[in-house]
Amino acid sequence: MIHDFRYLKPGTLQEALSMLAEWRDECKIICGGQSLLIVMRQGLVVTDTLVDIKGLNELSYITYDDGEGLRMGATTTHRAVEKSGLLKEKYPILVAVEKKLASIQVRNWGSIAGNLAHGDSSGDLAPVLIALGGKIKLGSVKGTRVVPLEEFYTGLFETALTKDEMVVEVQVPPVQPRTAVAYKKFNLIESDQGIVGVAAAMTVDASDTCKDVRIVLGNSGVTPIRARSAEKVLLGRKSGDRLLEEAGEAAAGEADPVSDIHASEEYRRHLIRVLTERMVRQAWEKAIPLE
Amino acid sequence: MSEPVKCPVCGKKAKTGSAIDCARHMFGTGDKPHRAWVEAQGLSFIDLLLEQATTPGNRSYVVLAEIIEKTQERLPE
Amino acid sequence: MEKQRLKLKVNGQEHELYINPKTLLVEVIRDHLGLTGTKRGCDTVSCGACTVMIDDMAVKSCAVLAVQAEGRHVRTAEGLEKNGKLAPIQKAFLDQGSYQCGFCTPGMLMSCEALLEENPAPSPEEIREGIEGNICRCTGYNSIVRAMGAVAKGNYREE
Amino acid sequence: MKKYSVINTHVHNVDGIAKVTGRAIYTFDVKLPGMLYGKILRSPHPHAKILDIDYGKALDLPGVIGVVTGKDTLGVKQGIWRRYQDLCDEQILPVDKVRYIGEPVAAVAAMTEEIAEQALDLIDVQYEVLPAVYEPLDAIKKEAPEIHEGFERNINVTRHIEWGDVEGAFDEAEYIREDWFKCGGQAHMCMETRAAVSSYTPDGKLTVYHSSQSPYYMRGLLAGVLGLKESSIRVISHYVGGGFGGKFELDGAIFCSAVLSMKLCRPVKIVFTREEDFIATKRRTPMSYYVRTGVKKDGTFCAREAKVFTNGGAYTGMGATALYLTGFFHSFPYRWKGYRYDGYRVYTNTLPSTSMRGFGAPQAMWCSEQQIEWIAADLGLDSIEMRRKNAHYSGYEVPDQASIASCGIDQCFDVVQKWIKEKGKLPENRAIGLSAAGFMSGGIFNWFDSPYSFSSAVVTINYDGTVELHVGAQDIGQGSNTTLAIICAEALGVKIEDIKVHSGDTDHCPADLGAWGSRQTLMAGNAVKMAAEDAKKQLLEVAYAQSGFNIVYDLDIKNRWVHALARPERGYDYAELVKKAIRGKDGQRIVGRGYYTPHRKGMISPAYSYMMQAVEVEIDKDTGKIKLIDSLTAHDCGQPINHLGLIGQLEGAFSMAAGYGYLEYMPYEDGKLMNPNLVDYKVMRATEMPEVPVAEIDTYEPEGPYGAKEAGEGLTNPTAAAIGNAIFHALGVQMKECPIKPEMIVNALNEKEAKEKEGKE
Repeated sequence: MIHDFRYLKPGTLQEALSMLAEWRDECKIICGGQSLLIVMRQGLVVTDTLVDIKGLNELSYITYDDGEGLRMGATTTHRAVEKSGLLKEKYPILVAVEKKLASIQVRNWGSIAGNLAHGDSSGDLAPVLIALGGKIKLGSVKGTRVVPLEEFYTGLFETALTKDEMVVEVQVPPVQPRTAVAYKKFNLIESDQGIVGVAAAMTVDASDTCKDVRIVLGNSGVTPIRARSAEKVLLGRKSGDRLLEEAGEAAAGEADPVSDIHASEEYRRHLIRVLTERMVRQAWEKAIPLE
Repeated sequence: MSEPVKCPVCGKKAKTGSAIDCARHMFGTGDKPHRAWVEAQGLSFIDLLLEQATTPGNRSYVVLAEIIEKTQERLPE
Repeated sequence: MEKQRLKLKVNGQEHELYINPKTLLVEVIRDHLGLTGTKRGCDTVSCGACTVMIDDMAVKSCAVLAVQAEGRHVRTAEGLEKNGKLAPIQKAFLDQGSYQCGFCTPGMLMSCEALLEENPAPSPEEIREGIEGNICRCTGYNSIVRAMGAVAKGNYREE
Repeated sequence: MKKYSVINTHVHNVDGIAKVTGRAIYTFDVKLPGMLYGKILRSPHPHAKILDIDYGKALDLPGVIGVVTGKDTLGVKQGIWRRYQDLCDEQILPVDKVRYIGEPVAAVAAMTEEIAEQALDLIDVQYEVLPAVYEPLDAIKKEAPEIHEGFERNINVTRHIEWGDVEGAFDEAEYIREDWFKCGGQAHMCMETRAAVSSYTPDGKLTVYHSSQSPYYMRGLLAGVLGLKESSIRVISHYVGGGFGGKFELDGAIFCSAVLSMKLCRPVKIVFTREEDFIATKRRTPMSYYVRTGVKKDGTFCAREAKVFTNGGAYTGMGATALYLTGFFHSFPYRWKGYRYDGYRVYTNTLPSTSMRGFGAPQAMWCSEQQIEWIAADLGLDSIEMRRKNAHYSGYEVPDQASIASCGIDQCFDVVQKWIKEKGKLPENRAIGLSAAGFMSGGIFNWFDSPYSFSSAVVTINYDGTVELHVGAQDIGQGSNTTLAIICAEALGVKIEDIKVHSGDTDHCPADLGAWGSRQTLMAGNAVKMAAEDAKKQLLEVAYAQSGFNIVYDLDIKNRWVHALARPERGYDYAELVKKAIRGKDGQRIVGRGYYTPHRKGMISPAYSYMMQAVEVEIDKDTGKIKLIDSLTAHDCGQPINHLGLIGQLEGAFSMAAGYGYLEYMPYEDGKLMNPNLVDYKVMRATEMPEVPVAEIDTYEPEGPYGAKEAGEGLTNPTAAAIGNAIFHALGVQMKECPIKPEMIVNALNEKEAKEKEGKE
């Protein structure tokens, strides 16, 4: 049963930020509410004040230019990302990930910032955006700051947001040549949350050697984690089966998965090893331009 | 075919007339009078039942059937 | 608790209500407006029995605060028919036997309607992904996919 | 298939308009004037004595109207097996002791659901926690805690089946194989959770709206526990949101709302949350199987011995029947020279288990059909031909158990063989798994001790020729209203739109045992056919009198056309005949009566359906993930009556059975269910379903109306085993536990590789 709260509906971003400054730790933000309302109904989250930013259309946009790269407003819905022609061309991985996220109904109403701010380590968007080198822009009455998405997550369902801050924008660097991203979550039913998820971004040089790589593991720790030792295995090397297996083993080793009713810890590590191999191979093949 | 075996407790005639059938009827019914009769013969109803449950073959039924067989002679015609 | 004024249109009908802002859209539809077609079947926004349409989007009305529907047009299963004439998707459900107990049907119909309005010729995979958010325990979904396919082909016209 | 005018034609469901327009009112939607909302306080302990319940503070909460506990009840131990008093062991609101986590302890009625829920936290219950036990093999140990007085070693009930000389048959066998299996539980997961609205009025009458599979059972059981006469209770279940075997026993919603309503003399509505529907209703019976099978080298079956422990949970429920049926169907659909089954249902401090679609047969097939596939592989035989060689046939007598009239299993083998051949070579990580099965068309053993005919029907013909069909059969989505309307229209010779079906109201419908055991098409169908023929006979008496035909000429009615069989074109409209007949009976409408109770068919079922399920499965060797690609169902249900309904039942059974095979695991820790929600309890969704084409085998079942028999539960039985067999053929691993999780496949593959490596050294 949801506990009573004071409902505030800011007309502009500025109004919203001043509300956050005013109510600080007695208020929470709701946009689509697709995750928040579940935990509120279970009484896990109780708040005196709820600031509803669903109506802030000024924060609902998807823009791209070769200089600044991709900018997506906080209240942009999942479906807007899924159906964006711009993204289909520039960042097809984002469209693919959204297609398998929860259900069409949740994607129609839920926002990307709500998903990211919820801080669920089994979320699909965070690992992919981290692999893309994504950043997140936080705003408050005092001004804005931009944080690499990787550093945005501080613990289980905990983020770097201070009490009077909110997410205003998601940023992704411009598309790099000879670069590709792959992502897969392991689940029993297509749009279910992942038992584990692996995102891999690969940039190759002229000789198809690995120039830069980011591997991000979902639901493999309290937050999405970079598989840095796996990345080291690949840097400066040419692709090969043995190398990919090595990277997979490294990622499985450095992960910190839980054991629960869906999968044991050993099995999650096994899946991380298998998916890392596959995603790095896939990203590597896609990164090499077809002559 | 010898006279079909009658259950010493409730007089029920076993289908095929064999004592084994009567033993299985006793376990199947498992009500208080049948349990009491088995215990009265110096057997533990529950141990027989559990042994039947956990080991292949029919040993418990055979043990009970032999005792039922003996009681048939004593039953008045 | 200070009540909040809510003006919204449901199945073409304007409504003005005063509600506690924590009220969910499904509670307004069922309890305040008495439209019991929309159902509820879970506590975790998983089953889709509460699916309605807001403007042109299918949403789970148990995961939407009613106040967020201010000024919007909400459509429920009761709104599909037009003065007694069934919508194509309803006729397809009847003709293909795409329901059994019927408890998930109102939500299923709204998912299908939203999908068809957005994509008049969906592929079988797109249809299945479109209703992936709606659980049905009776039919095994294939009859629903057949009904959608038939409507997409134009087999069930508006009278 | 004989040519019928209504039977097996493209008839729309008679409740369709209400269901596709959102007009259908389920118990979930019922609202009565002055109605209160109830909530149930549940035990957090798996096993504890209730020392004291103090609800003073709860009563003081504004808006709370009343609270009841076990002390407000008559303390009657009730159960659906009324014929055996010691199996009636559940008070639902216990007076002395709670026996599973989630068992009701108290119930509150308040002005709103929210107030009732807040009141629960104000009730203080003193428990004396007792040691608890969760697994059958632990519960039968000497030192295990006693859950029910007088049930030594927690053995609730045992069932034993035996025919032939079992030891002798094993001696004849040239190859014997032993295997141990574990079969999981499964939640019914009806879309409409348990719901009831009870309204007790000063005249001593109780009206109950209930999401139920058998209003007649509810009325009888409520009378027993509330101390009322059956006739002063009215149970109404107009629309029911699914049952699947879980809604024909008393549940917390109907009992607590009735006790509250009787104490307060006001209507009380209780609706379970989804979590309550998982933790506080009953589920499919988890079983551990030991199976020993002896066969000849040429594949002839000789002997089988099975020993089964079922996790009965805290109360009996329908567990005794599930225990018998799993043993009975474990022999299906094959002939055994010697067969022995010993089943033991053991009480534990977990959720009680009961009947669920398939009733013990899915577990039986999971073990039998996989072991048979492994035996065929061990002996290098074709597993279909081996099945065919030992299968049942029309006229076969299952010794002392059942006589098989119609049986189309042989044609099922042909159809599946042809399909596999056409499929040809499959990609490397794909394979086809098979499983045969058979099922019953309703149960004969009268464990409810009902004095009435099993099924009854009344046909009343109005002046305008339309027909009122009153039946006690209950439509829970399986389409019985439509199927019975079709039989009535065919038997009377009118059109489907002439029939108006009345069901789901004990005040206006004749007694009928309701929807379970796939009984209604056959049993209620026979009653409806008899009633319609009775009415038609009365009409034809008038027609004969008026026609003056020579005695050798026969008259009939077809498609509302009264005619002589010899010259069908000479006749007149049925409506004219009705007017004359009613005029001739001094204005009384024509009323036909029908009833059916099975006789001379043994103690189990009047008829048996047969089927063969083939499933094409793709397995990702590295992750163990299973994907269903395609399937074929060869199915013998005698004469199909309701075409759309039949396809729906088979596709629906497939989705539930596949869920039992590889999705719906129910992990418990210390008696607590770990996934009581639809995020963690995985249910089949549209994206995972393959096509489920059906090949109907043309057979005629003499005991059924127009040759019809069951189609509701049968296909829930083979599919899990077929998935297991597909994995065996694709990867060479033998899965002994269902549901199959991907992790189990990866572990099995690792074990297999380890064993092969050992073998090489």
